[in-house]
Amino acid sequence: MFHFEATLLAHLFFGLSLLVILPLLRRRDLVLHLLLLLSLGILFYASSLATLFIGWEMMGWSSYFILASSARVATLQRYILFNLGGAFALLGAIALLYGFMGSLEYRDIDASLLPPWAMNAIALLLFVAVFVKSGIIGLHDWVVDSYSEATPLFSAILSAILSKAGIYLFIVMFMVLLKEGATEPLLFEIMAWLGVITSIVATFKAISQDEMRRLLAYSSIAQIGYIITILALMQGFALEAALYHTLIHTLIKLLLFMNIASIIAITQKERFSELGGMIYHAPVLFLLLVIGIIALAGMPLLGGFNSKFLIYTALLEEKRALLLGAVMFSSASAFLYCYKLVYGIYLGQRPQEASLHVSPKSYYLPQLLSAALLVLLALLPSLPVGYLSVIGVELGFAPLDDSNLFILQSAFGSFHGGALMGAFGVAFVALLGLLQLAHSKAKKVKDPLDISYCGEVPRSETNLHFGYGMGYELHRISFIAPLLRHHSRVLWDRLSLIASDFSALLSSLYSLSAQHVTLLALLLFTLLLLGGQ
Amino acid sequence: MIPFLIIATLLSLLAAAVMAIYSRDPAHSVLSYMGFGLGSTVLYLLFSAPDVALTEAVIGAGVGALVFVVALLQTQNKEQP
Amino acid sequence: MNLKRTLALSHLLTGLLVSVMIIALLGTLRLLTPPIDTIGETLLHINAQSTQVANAVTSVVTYFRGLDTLGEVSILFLSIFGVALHMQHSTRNLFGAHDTLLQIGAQVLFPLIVLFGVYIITHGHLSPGGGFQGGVIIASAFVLRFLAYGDHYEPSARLLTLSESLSGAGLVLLGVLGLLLGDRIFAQILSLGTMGTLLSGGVIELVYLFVGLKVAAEMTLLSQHFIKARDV
Amino acid sequence: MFDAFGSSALLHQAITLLCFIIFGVALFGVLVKKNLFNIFLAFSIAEAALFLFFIGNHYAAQLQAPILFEGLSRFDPAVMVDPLPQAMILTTIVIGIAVLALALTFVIRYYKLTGHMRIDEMDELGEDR
Amino acid sequence: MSLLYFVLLPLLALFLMPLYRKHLHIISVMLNLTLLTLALTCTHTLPMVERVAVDLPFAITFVLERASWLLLTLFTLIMSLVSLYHLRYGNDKALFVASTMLGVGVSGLILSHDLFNIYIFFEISSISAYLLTALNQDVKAYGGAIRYMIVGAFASLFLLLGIMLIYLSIGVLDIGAIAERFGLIEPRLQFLILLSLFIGFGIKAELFGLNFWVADIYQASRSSVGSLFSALLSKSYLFVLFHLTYLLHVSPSQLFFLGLIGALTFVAAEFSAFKSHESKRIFAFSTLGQIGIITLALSYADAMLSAAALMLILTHAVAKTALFLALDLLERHFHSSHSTIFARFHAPFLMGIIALAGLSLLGIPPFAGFVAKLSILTGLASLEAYGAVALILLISLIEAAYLFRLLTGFRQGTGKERLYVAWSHKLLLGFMVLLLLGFGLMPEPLLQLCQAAAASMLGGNHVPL
Repeated sequence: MFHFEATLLAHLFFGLSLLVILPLLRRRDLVLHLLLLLSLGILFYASSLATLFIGWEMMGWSSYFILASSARVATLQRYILFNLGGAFALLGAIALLYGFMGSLEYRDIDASLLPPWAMNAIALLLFVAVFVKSGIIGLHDWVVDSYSEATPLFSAILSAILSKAGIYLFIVMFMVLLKEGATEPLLFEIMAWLGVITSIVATFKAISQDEMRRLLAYSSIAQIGYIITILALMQGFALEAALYHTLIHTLIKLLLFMNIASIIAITQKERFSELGGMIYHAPVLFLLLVIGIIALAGMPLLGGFNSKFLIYTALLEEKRALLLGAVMFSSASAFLYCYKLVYGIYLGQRPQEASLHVSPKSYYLPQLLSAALLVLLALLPSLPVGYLSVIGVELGFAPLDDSNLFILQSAFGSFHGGALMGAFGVAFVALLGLLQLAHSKAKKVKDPLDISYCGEVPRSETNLHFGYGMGYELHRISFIAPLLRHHSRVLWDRLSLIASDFSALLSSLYSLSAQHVTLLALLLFTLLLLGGQ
Repeated sequence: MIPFLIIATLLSLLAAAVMAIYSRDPAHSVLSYMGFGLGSTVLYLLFSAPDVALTEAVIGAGVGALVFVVALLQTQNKEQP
Repeated sequence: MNLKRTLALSHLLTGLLVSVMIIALLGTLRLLTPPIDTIGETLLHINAQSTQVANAVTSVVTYFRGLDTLGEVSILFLSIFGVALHMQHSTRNLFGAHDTLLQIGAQVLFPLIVLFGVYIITHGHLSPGGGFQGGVIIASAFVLRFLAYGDHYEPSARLLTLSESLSGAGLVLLGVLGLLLGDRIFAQILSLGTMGTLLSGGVIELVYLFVGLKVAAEMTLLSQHFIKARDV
Repeated sequence: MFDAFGSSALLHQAITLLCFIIFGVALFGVLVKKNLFNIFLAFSIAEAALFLFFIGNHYAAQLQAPILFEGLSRFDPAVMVDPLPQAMILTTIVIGIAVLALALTFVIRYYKLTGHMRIDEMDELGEDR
Repeated sequence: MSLLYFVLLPLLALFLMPLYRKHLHIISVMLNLTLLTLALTCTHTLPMVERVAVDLPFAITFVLERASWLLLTLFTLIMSLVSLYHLRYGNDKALFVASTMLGVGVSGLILSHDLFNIYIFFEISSISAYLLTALNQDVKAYGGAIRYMIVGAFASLFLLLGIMLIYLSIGVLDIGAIAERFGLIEPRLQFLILLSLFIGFGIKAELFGLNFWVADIYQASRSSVGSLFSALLSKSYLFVLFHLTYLLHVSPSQLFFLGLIGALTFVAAEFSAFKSHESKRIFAFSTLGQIGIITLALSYADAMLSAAALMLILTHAVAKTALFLALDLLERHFHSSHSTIFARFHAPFLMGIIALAGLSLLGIPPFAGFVAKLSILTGLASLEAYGAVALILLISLIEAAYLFRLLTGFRQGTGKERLYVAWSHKLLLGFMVLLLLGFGLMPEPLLQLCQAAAASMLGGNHVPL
C-alpha cells in the first residue's frame, strides 16, 4: 500500500509554485492564474494517474488562455500542440498502464508485473511527455516562442514553475511508480545524453539571441537539460542534486525574468540592440541582476554553486566523466550569455532617444525575495539538504549529511558556504578596488562619437556597446553554426504543411456535389458486394 | 396469359422509364412518367393488389404527375424570356 | 471537345458501375427463396376474428399496423406543411383559362367526384381503396374547380388547414383513446358489425374517415400552393 | 411459349430481372442527369421499381387479392396474396409522393432564386462562402 | 404509462396547432419538458416492452431498455434545451413543426423494434431534417436541402431494399424475430441485406465513404439546427445501426470493417476540419470525428467500450449543443459564421462557455468529455488495441489544433464589439457547461448508467415476447 497523496516532494513543488505565483498575482486574468495554481495543486497532490492527468491538462489549457492574451496565433498553435502532444503521450502511457493494471490508483500500480516491451513503451511515451515539457532540443520551439511572447510576468511563471512540471512527472513516474519496472537502461543513457546535448546547444543558442527573453528561455532549457541528465542516473544522490537545482533554478528565473520585466516596463524595449546603460537609471535592478547571473553561472559566491557542486559530484560518483565534461563545457559557456545579459542591458552606451517610464514597485518584491534566498542558500548551503534527504528517503534512497548547515557534504568532499562566500567576497572587493585604481587615470570619453577607428566615424544612431551583436560571430564557427540553425522548426513546419495539404485534399472530398456523394456511396456498395462474397 | 402480360407491361415500363429520365424535353419526361404510373397501376392489378393499384393511380400517377407538371410550368417561366 | 469527352467517359464509367452493381445484385437475388410462413399470412388468419373487415389490406393498414399509418399521415402533414411554407402563393393561377365549357363541366362533376371519393373512403374496408385514395379523389374535385375558375376560385386556406389539423388530431386522439380505454393504440373501442356490411369496421372506419378528410384537405392545399406559387 | 412462367419461381426471376433493370436505369439517371427535375424523377422511378419487385415477388398465378367478396368467404393464405406487403407499399407510395412534393418545392424555390436548376452549377456552399 | 406517448403527444401537439398558433414556442417548451419528465419517470420500470398492435408474436413492438432509455432521455433533454433557447425568439411555426417532428422521428427510431416501423420513423426524421435545413429560405438553405434530399432519397432506397429482402426471405419484420430467423437465409443474401441496411443507415449515421454531404448540410442550416442534427439525428441512426449489428450477430470481420470505417471517419473528418474556416463546417467535422470514435468503440462489441461510447454520445451531445447554441447567438449578431467572428466580439461569459464546451469536446479534463475519452482509451488498451489508442491520440492533436485556433480568437484582435447575451441564455448555456463539469468531476453515476445501458445493448437485449 503506497500513499502518495501529500508527500514532501509534492510539498516542495507546490511550495515553489506558490512562491512564484503569489507575488505575481494580478487582477488581470486572476481567474486563469488561480486555475493554473489549482491545476498545479491537482498535479502535485494527485493520488491516481487520472487525477495527475487532469492536473497536467488543466495546467496546459489554463496557461494557454493566459498566454493567448499576448502571443501570436502561430506561437499559440505551437504551444498548445506541443503541450497536448506531450499530454496525449502521457495519456497513452496511462492507458497502456491501465491495460495491465486495471486501475489508475497509484497504490495499485505494480511495475514488476509489466512485460519489458510494455515497460519500455510506457517509458518512451513518458519520455515524450517529459521532454516536451522540458523543451529538450528538437521539441523546444514552443518554449522559446512562448516565453518571449508572453506578458513579462507570465514568462516568469512559465520559466520558473511550469517548466518544472516535466521534472516532477519524471520523478513521480520513474522514481516512484515504475521503479520496479524493467526499463531498458539504454533509454536512460539516451536521456542523459539528450539532456546534456540540449544544454550545450541551448547555451550557444542563448548566446546568439538578441532578445532578452529568448536568451533567458534558452538558458532555462539548458538548465533543465542538466536536471534531465542528472535524473537519468536514477540515483538518490542525483535526485537530491536535481531537486536542489530545481529549487535554485526557480529562484534564479523568478529573479531574472522579473528583472527583465522591470526593464521592459521602464524602456518598452525587448532587444539588447536597443538597450544599454541602464545602470545609470536603475542601479538597484543592476545589483539584483548581478546576483541572479552569478547564481545562474554557478559561480562560487551564491546559491547557484551549491547545486552545480552537487551535480558535478553526482556525475563523478557515477564515474560519468564524459557527461561531466560536457556539463562543465556547457556550464562554462553559460558565462558568455550571463555576460551578455549584464552588459547588454546595464552597461555600455545608452540609446539616445530612450524615453523612460517608471518600473512598478511591486516588481521588486519577488526579485528581492529570491535574491535574499539565493544569498541565504549561499551562506547555509545545507539548509534544504535535510528536507531533500527526507524526500530521497521517502522515495527509497539514502539520505545526505546535513549535520552542519554551513557545510555541504558530498562523497568527494565538502565546502563551507559561509567561508567560501566570505573568501570570494573579499577577493571580489579587492579586485574591484584594484580595477578602480587602475582605471581612475583612464580618459573619460565625453561623447561616444569621439571613438573612431579604421577611419570610420560612427553616426549617432550606431550602437557601440559590447552587448550588441555579441554572439553573432558564433555563426561563423564551423562546428557551432549548425547548432544554431532551426532544424527542428523546419521539421515541424514541414509536418504541418503536409498535414494541411492532406487536409485540403480531404476537405475537397467534403465539398463534392450530391451526385458525386451518391456515386461514391454506390461505389462502396458495389465494391463491398463484390468483395464480400 | 397473365405472365405474358406482366412481362410485356414491365418491358413497356422500362421503355417509359428510359423516356422519362433521359428525354431532353421535360414535357416528354412528364408524359412518360404518367405512362409509367399507369403501367405500374396495371401491373399492380395483375399482381392482385387492387389497393396498391388504386393508390398508385390516384397518388403515384395522379398527384405525382400533377406535381411534376406544375413544377415544370413553374420552372419554365423564366427559361425562355 | 475535351470536356465533352471527359463527360462521356465519366458517363461510361458510371454506367459500368451501375451495371456491375445490378448484375451482382441480381446474382445474389437469384438465391431468394420464399419463406415458410410470413407474418402477413398469420395476420390473414386472425383477421376474421379480430377485425370483421372484408379487405385484409385495410385491416393491416389501419389496425394491425395503425402506427405506420399514423406515421405516414404525419409525413404527409410535414411535407404539405413544408410546401405551404416555402411556396407563398399568390392569387394568380398558373392555368389562367376561362373556359365556360370547363366551368360548367366542373360544376356538374364536382359533387359527383366528391361523392365518389366519400364512397371510396367509407367502403375502404369492403373494397379496394380507403382514406388515402378517397381523399385524393375528393381533392381532385377541388383541383378541377381551380382549373376551371382560375383566379376566381379559392377555397379558404384557413378552413383547409383547420380541417387538416383537426382530423389529424382526431386520428391521434383515437389512438390515445384506444390506449386509455383499450389496451393498445387504435384498439377496437367500438363494437364490430358483421363482416361485409358498411358499418362493420368499428374504429377502422373512423380511422379511414379521419385519414380521408385529412388527405383531402392536404392534397387541396398542395395543389393550391403548387399552382399558385408566386415568383420571387 | 410463356407457359414456362406458370411456375412462379421463374416468373419471380423474370420480374426481379426486369425491375432491377429499371432500377439500374433510374439509378444511372440519378447519377448522370444534371437537371434536378430529372434526378428526382429518376428517384421516383427507382423507388417504383423496388415496389414492383416487392409486390411482384409475392404474386403467384393461383392467388387472389386479399379481399372477401361473393366467391370468397374465408381468409386463406393458400388462395390469397399476402396483404402485408401491399399495406407496406401503399404506405411507402404515399411517403414517396410526400418527399417528391417537398423536393420539387425546394427545386422550384431554388430555381426562382438562382435562375437555374442544374446540379453541377450548385456552388453556394463550401469553404469561404 | 405507454411508450407510445413519446410519439403521440408531439403529434397531438402538432395537429392541434391551429388552436394556439401564437404560442408555439411556449407549447414547444412545455411539450419537451413533459416528455423529459415522462422519460425520467420510466427509470424504475425498465425494461419496458409494449406491443403496439396485436398480441401475436411479431407485432410492432416498442421497447425501452437501458440503452434506449439513456438516449431517449438525452434526446428529450436536448430538445428541451433547444426549445428553451428559442423561447426568446418568439413564435416560429416552421421551427416548431420541424423540430417536434424530428423529436418524434428520433424517439421512434430508438424505441421501435419493427423494421418497417423504423423505416417510417427514418423518413419522418429525414423529412424534418430537410425542413430544418431549409429553414432560412435563402439560396444556401435550398441548395443544402436539395443536396440533403438527393442523398437522403438514395439512403432510403437502400434501406427499403434491405427491408424488402428481409421480408421476402424470412417474412418477419420485428427485429427480434429477424434475429431468430436470420440464420436461415442464404449467406450471400444475408450479406446483401446487411450491406443494404449498412448503406441506408450509414449514410444517415454519417460514416466515412457515405458522409461527404455532411459539412454542406450543416453549413446550409442554422446553427441552432446544427445542434439538433449533431446531438439527435446522427446519434439515433448510429444507435439503430449498432442495435441491428449486435442483434444480427454479424461476423467478427464485419465488425472489424465497421471499426475500420469508424477510424476512417475520424481521421478524414479531423483532417478536413484542419483547413476549414467556416465554424459550422468545423463543428460538423468535429461531430463526424466523434461519430468515428463512437463507431470504432462500438465495433468492438465490448461492454466497457460500449459504455464508454455511450458516455461519449452523451457528453458530445451536450457539449455540441452548447457550442452550436452559442454559435447561433453569434450568427444572429454577425450574420456570418466565418471563424473570424470569434475575434470580433467581447462577451466574457459567452467566450467562457464556448471555451469550456470546446475543451469538453476535445476530451480535456476536468470535463465530462475527458471521462468518456479516457474510458475509451483504457477500454481499447485493455483489449490490447494499441493501434487504435495511438490513432485516437495522434488525430486528437489535429482536432486540438483547429479547435484551439478557433478559441484563440477570443483573446486576440482589436476593436471588439460588446455582445449582449440575455440572462435566460446565460442560464441555459451555463447549465449545460455545469452539467459537463459536474459529470466530469463526478462521473460515477453516469458511468454506471452507461455500463448498465451497454450491458443491455450487447447482452441480447432480446426482449422475451
